[in-house]
Amino acid sequence: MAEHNLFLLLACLPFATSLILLTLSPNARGASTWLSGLSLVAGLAILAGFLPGIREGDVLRASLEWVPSLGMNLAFRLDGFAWLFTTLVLSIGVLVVIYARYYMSAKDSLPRFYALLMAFTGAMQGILISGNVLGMVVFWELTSFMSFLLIGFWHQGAAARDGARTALIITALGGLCLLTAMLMLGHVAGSHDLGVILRSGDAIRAHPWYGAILALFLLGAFTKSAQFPFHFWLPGAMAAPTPVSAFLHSATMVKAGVFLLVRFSPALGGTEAWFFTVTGIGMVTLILGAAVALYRHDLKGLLAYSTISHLGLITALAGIGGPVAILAAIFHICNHAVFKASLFMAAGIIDHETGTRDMRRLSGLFKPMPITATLAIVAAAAMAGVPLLNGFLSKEMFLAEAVYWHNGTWLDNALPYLAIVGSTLSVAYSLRFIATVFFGPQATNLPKTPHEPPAWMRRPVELLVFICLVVGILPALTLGAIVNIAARSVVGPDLAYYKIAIWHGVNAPLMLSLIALAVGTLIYALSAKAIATGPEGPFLLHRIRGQRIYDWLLFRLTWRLPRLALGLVSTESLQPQLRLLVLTALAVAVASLWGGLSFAPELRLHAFNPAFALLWTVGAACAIGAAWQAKYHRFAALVLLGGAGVVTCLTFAWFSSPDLAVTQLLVEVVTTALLLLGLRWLPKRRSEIPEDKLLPAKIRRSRDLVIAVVGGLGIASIAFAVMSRPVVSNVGDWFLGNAYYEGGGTNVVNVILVDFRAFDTFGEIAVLAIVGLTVYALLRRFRPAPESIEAPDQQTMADSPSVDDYLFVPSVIMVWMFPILIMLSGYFFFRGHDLPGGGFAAGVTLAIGFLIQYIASNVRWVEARITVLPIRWMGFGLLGAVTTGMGAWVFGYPFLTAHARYVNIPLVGQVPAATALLFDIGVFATVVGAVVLMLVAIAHQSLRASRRREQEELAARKEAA
Amino acid sequence: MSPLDSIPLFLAIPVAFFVFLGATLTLIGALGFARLNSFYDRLHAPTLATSWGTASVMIASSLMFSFIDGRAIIHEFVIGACIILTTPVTLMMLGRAALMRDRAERSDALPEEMHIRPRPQDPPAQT
Amino acid sequence: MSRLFPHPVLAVSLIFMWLMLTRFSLGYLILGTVLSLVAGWAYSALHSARPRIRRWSTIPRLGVTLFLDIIRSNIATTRLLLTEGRNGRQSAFIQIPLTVTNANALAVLSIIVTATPGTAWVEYQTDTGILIVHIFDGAEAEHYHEVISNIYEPMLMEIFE
Amino acid sequence: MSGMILTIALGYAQIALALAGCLVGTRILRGPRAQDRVLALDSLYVSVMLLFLVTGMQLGTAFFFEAAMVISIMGFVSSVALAKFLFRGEVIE
Amino acid sequence: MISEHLIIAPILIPFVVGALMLLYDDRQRGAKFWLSLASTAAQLLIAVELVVRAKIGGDIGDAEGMSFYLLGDWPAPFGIVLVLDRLAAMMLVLTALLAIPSLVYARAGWGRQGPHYYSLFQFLLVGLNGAFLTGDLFNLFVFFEILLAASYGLLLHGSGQLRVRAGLHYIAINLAASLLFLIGVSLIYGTTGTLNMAHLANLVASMPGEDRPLLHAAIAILAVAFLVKAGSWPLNFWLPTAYMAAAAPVGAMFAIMTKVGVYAILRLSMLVFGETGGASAGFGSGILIMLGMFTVLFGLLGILASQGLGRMAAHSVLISSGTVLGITGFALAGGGQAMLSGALYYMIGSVLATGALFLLIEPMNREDGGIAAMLALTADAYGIDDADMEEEPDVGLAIPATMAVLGGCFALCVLMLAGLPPLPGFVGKIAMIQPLIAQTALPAGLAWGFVALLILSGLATLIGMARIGIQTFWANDVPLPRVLALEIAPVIAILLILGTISFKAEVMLRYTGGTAHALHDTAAYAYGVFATPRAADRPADEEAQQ
Amino acid sequence: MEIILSAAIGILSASGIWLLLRPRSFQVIIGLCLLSYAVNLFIFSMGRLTPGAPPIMPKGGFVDPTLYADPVPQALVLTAIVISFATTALFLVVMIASRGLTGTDHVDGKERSQ
Ligand code: NA
Ligand code: NA
Repeated sequence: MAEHNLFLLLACLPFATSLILLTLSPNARGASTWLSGLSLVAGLAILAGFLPGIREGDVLRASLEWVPSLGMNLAFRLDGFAWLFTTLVLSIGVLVVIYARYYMSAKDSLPRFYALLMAFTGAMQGILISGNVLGMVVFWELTSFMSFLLIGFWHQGAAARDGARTALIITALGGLCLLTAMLMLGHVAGSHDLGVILRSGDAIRAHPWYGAILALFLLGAFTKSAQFPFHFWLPGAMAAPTPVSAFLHSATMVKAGVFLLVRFSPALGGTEAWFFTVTGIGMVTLILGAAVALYRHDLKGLLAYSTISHLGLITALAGIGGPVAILAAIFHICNHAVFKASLFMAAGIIDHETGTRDMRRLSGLFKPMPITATLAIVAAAAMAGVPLLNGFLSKEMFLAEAVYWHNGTWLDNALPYLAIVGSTLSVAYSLRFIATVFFGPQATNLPKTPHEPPAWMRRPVELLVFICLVVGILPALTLGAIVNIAARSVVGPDLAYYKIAIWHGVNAPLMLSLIALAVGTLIYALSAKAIATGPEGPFLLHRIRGQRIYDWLLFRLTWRLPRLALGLVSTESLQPQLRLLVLTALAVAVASLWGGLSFAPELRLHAFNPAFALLWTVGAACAIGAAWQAKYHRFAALVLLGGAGVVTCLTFAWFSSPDLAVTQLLVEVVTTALLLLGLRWLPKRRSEIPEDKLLPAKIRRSRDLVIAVVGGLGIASIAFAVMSRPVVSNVGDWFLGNAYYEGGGTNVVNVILVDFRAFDTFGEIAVLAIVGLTVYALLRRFRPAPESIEAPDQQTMADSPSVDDYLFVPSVIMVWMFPILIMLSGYFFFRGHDLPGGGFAAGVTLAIGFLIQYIASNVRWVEARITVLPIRWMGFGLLGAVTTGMGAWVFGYPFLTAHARYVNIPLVGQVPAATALLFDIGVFATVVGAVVLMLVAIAHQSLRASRRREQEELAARKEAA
Repeated sequence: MSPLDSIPLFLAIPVAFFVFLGATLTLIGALGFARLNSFYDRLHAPTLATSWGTASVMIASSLMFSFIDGRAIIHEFVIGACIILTTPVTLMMLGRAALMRDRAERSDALPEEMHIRPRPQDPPAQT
Repeated sequence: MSRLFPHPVLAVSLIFMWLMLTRFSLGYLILGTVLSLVAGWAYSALHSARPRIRRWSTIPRLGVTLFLDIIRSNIATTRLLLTEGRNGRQSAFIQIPLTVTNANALAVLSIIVTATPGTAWVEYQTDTGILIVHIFDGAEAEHYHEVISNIYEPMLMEIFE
Repeated sequence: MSGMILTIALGYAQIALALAGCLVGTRILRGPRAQDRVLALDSLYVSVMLLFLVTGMQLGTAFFFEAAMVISIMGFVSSVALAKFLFRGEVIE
Repeated sequence: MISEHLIIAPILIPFVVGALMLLYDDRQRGAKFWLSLASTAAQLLIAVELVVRAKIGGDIGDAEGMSFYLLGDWPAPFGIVLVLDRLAAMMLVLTALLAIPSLVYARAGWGRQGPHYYSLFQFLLVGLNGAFLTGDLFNLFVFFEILLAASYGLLLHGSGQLRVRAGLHYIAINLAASLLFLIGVSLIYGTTGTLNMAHLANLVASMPGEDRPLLHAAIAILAVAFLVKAGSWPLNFWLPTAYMAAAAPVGAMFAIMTKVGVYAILRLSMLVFGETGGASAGFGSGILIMLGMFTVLFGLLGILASQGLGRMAAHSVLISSGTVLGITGFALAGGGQAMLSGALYYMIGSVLATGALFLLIEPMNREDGGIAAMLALTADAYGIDDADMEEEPDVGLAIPATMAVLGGCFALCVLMLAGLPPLPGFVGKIAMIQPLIAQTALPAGLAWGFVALLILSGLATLIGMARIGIQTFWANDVPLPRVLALEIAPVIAILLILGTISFKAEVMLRYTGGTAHALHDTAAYAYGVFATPRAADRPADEEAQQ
Repeated sequence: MEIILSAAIGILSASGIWLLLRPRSFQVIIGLCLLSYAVNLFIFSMGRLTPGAPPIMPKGGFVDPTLYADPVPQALVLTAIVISFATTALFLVVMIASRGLTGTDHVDGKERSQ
């Protein structure tokens, strides 16, 4: 149990540290260093505690339930391989922390840097110790994200931003592929537990999805490990602070990909597809990386390509997949981490102390910084594979695998040759590094005068180089055992102990090594001048730059193409959108009805009435006329609309709906007034727009005409199909039967509105109120077009009579109508429950009463005499309706339960008293408020315009005076 | 059996007459409205409908429903009253709007002397 | 009382209208009265000046004259409309200087003119007091000039001024 | 007998009124001036109102009355608004 | 007794508060804000209580945890019935969770940009909550109109050319869609004689064959109206412009507006065309899947092609809508409950994240000067003679470490929307993909295509957002913006909620799983609606017990 | 009669749709009005046509539902009328606001050629 908790602690420790670091002040340099370092050391201590068990081949497990139903848990699993790798990560982490303390300048917020670093460490460690593949993906993505932030730590530079973004996109793309692969693996294996998946290799390889899984999986691994053709993000990432490069881009994160390859080789490996892709890509990357590295002028660039090349080597080993190859891969992971981290740190020191990393400028640094130089030379020698250093050992093993391992394919046969090319080039670039930087004449024009760095900045390098040496000389004593354990935990307990030795006798690999050293030296010696003055890449190849292709592709795929595509499939204009809407509705309706629309066998038709038909010829003509005139003769269109409206009213009345006829008429009146009020602000259109006569406009119009006709035909035929069908049994019958007995009213429509379905009405008044408010709010910010501010032409004509003169007689009658309309409003209100009418009709009637007064004189005159507070009316109306509805609660009934009874009043007799009436008062008040608010809000714009004109005139007159 | 059959003949004849009269007047008015050439002439046509046209239909309706309901039904006359009240407003305002527009355009629809607004000092002209 | 019923004539007509619309009952009467009160207040808010009717007795006379005139001009106009194109009708504008200036009186006059087919109120100018009426049958111009300025106008002045 | 007389009269009235509506409808369409259209719309309202009353009598129901009344009292409001727009260029100032 | 009426509280509380605030002077914004906040908080509490009730079953009309409320005490299918089931309860909570941060954010400045903001906001909640609760088709129309009307008002809030132009399109399209809605609903009534959804579900299996095409047409037309609201391609071109133009807190609320359309489609299609739909079962599933896919694709392209964050946020709304639409199609085609459960979970997360993103846009793009600059930008030169333009001091304090906080919040939103761990976007996508790839009954091409789109949309989001984020936070030399705590606290709150949703994913998925199950169980829904007793019919002793 | 009404609905819809697809905001608003007439009539027609029998009940006694017009579509139309009135008003105001701010009455706030 203690072990379990310690294990969880190990997993959480870096994250917790990161959070604490975030709270530190940016100046807490010392504290943050100590905190980070100690946290990592604590992690190492825990790992050390686990060592005895690991030695025994135990697998430590711990798990936190997260989403068990998806098979997604934070399950942790520590075996030899994970232990070794985690230890490596944490150890280098400690050194990087120390190094960064001196490397980062005072301007950088060290706590924030460490916080990111710690979070990254936690994520990296998470990948290594995940026991659940989905959990692994979680950490995997997290490393991509944290590395993005770390690369962009110095985001003032464009290179850092671009590098960070490229790294993020490439690795996240890989991560998503990996996620899919893991989900598929989980489906195939029946579990997302890593152990289960690793044991289901046979099932996986036999599954039809194997190819897809492999492809997606490898995409994940290759992008992370910067394998060709995704290698280019790694050099770009060198814009990061050097500690980040040393940690993420050499020792840890980039190794996550190869970790994955090694880890999953039992499950996915062992097939030709695996071998060809993994080893093939690995070899290409090995050679290509090494070749480019030789030509890079930037110190970190050289190291970055060298890293790519070494990652290729490890990948190739994983592709071979045999027990020894796996062991060699693991071993090389460790070795490369050690020497490459030290090299990066050394490069950082050089950069830090000289101010440049350009190898064409650096020269003869041995003299001013002998210790650093010595350390770097040893580390570079390890990178080149010089005997007695750790790099030599694992490279020997690789060469041995290349020579001795066989599966009979052409690639297998080519392996030794490819390996030797890679090794040779790696010797050459290591040599170039040493020779140009430390030897030759001492550079004079460096930005800073070079000298040794602070001692503690060098300590991590010293330690790492020391390890290079110790491991190189005493491999079996140092790493031999643990590498064996690690390999066994990957390939299985059957693996025989492999003794790593310096001396295997004179054999092919040794000969190859020596050849590589010799040829490499020769190549460098011959081409040193050409390289120093040439482009940053081998012959012809330097023109093909991964980054540039990537940029080109990214630009095309994620910017140009989407914009082009959107331009083609979308529009910002309204007309095409409405056309699409109409067409879609037509399409779905036609699709649903195609071949299925049937008319009743016996059409249910009513006798033809000529009067009705005659009036509809007027109505139809008006509708068509309105459509025809709406562009150039708005006023006419408005009148025509009124004509169509009145015939619609007639239809409602004809077919037994007096309520509808009344309401439609009232609304018609208000709508006409509103539209007229709006007409004032529209541009005058006296002459034809010339474009309207051109062919495209005609085509547009004909097309729309076809759509309109088809749409009209469609809706007409649906209407006819339903109207001529026999009546289906419907809820209306129940309403008819129960309106009087249950709803206490004889006008069923009104009883539905205020009782049976009062909730609809409740919502409807809310809509009215909202629209009123919106209109009001919008118009307070109304700004008329400049040419509309002027008074209309009619008012500016020389001989135009004043409005008071015009309205002198009419206004008298219009004022008389006010009390009449109030009476009428009351009439509609009180009889609504039994006969046509109701709160809505009453409200609109009263609002029309107000409207007439506004028309009869002017805003100022009316408002000096009557004050309507429409928003208050709305507020009271809404509250009245809702409280009436809630009143039912008091009696234990649901909202809006109506209560009707007859009250006997002396002399008067039976008087109906229904709560529905109260509800209707709410409706009435809201309707009055909303309609008046809208009318008045629009009407006030004319007043504002005229007030503005008056002010301007006044100002002009004052100026003149 | 339509409700119309229950109306006694002595009532049916006046009802029918008034209905006929009202409808015919309205139709004649509409006919004139469609045929007349000048706006100011057309201004007269609808008044046939709004004066006796409406009135006679009102009377007919009132007679008939008073019989059906067995009590005096006179609410039709509210309609009549309102028509009488409101028609002038429309016609006055339209007529003057038309006059102003015709004056502004110096339209042929107006006789020459109507093109200028009478001024306070002008002696009233007579036609 | 005048606060409660600012316009008694109006109130009574409104109640009458209410009772025409509804059926007569005490309940409706009360309701109608209350409503007419509200309506009266609303009207007086707009029109604080109380229009006063000075001579009630002229009203029936006016009514009868108008009724006959309406019938007469209905017949005349119908005839003209039916024979349109063959009767050589010429329409005309007439200008009638009015002495009545009371707005209510003018409103009633406008109702009279409008209700009488064959005459159309076209323009009334407050500054000149000139009323322009369009006459459907120009031959009757003299007659209508006469009727308006010598019959209706004096009656209206009797009633309102 | 009375039923027949009334049926004929009302049937005739219906058609006559509808025809009247058609005739004024032509003016709504033809104009020629805006004032003609407004006047025509006003007349259409009146025709429809009378048609309501006549149809109500034909069917023996009083339920057409409200609609007719609304036209008689409020039909003029649209016409007035339209007329004022013609005269002033705006409806409420 | 109170608990019985709790179902309707999410509609009535904002209604009452919204109406009440109309009686206040417009300048009493402080009071209005606190009233609104109290109302919204109460809605949240009640919604949570309703979720609990939906989980364990209510005391009235218990049908698998559903509760019913007969408005006006009229029995179904005649009266209108409110139905509280797991889905509705969940949507209520989601609405309230989004509303509170948006409201608080508006307090920092937007609430002052025009009159009656808070009332409109409350009415928007009325519409949303009502749409989620109602069990009646026409009532659904009414609530749609409420929420649309309020959204028109809120979209136009602050005025200005951009907003008004976008508003014109938004309104025109939605008006046209509303007409389609009416045609659809009335056609349903014309062919089946009912408006009650449960009744409709009961009737559809036994419909005569000759009426079935008409019903299909009705629902298809209705669906077009819903699809417009849901932002489905090709009916969604208005959406990015409108959402982008809206004021930040309004944009945040809009994140859930599309989901109302999705909700309606999900609800209605499962009820009518689910397994019990007889000959109509599965109607339209194929087209729904295709539309979902096209919508995701469109959103994906849009995110990549966008230059501004607002437009990107709007397109991510589309992606989330399209995803849920597509999964609805799969579920309708018989894809099972698991993926629907995942989609619902994903929807919760994506709604909240897009909401947070909308709230971030404005502080991120604010060059300097805080609210004052914003006011200056939107104020029109003409007609500021009104009371709503008076200068008020900024409310609240500016936050320290602005860039870090903003950047952190933005990054988390991106992680969520791109479907990267550890936020719910990741969990949700896994919860959808797992059943999609495991499902063999579905056409493999569609399922895999959908999976690919899900993954690619995440990548596109990442690419697009990273581009913008880098530009804003890394490549910008402008002085540090002044951001108020009141503006950033809501974002942080939403992110915390997102974290919790992710952390408690198992609980959430169990809930959404139950929801998906209930959605498939049409019979329980219909039974519950009809079995609900009227208050008047309840025996006296039972009433005494309550 | 059913044929006349169907044709009327069709013509109103066609005119409305045509206007809806026009570029000027006033055309669109007139189109929306015509469409809402059409839709209101459509809803109304879904209850089938019943001339001369409004759903107004006698006070008491047995009611034969088949004799009366279906009240439900009427109630729906009433609500629809109110709502479409409100939204038309809103659209109108947005239309004039847009005209004021953009200087044009084109629905896109700019002329096509621009
Ligand atoms: Na006359
Ligand atoms: Na019926």
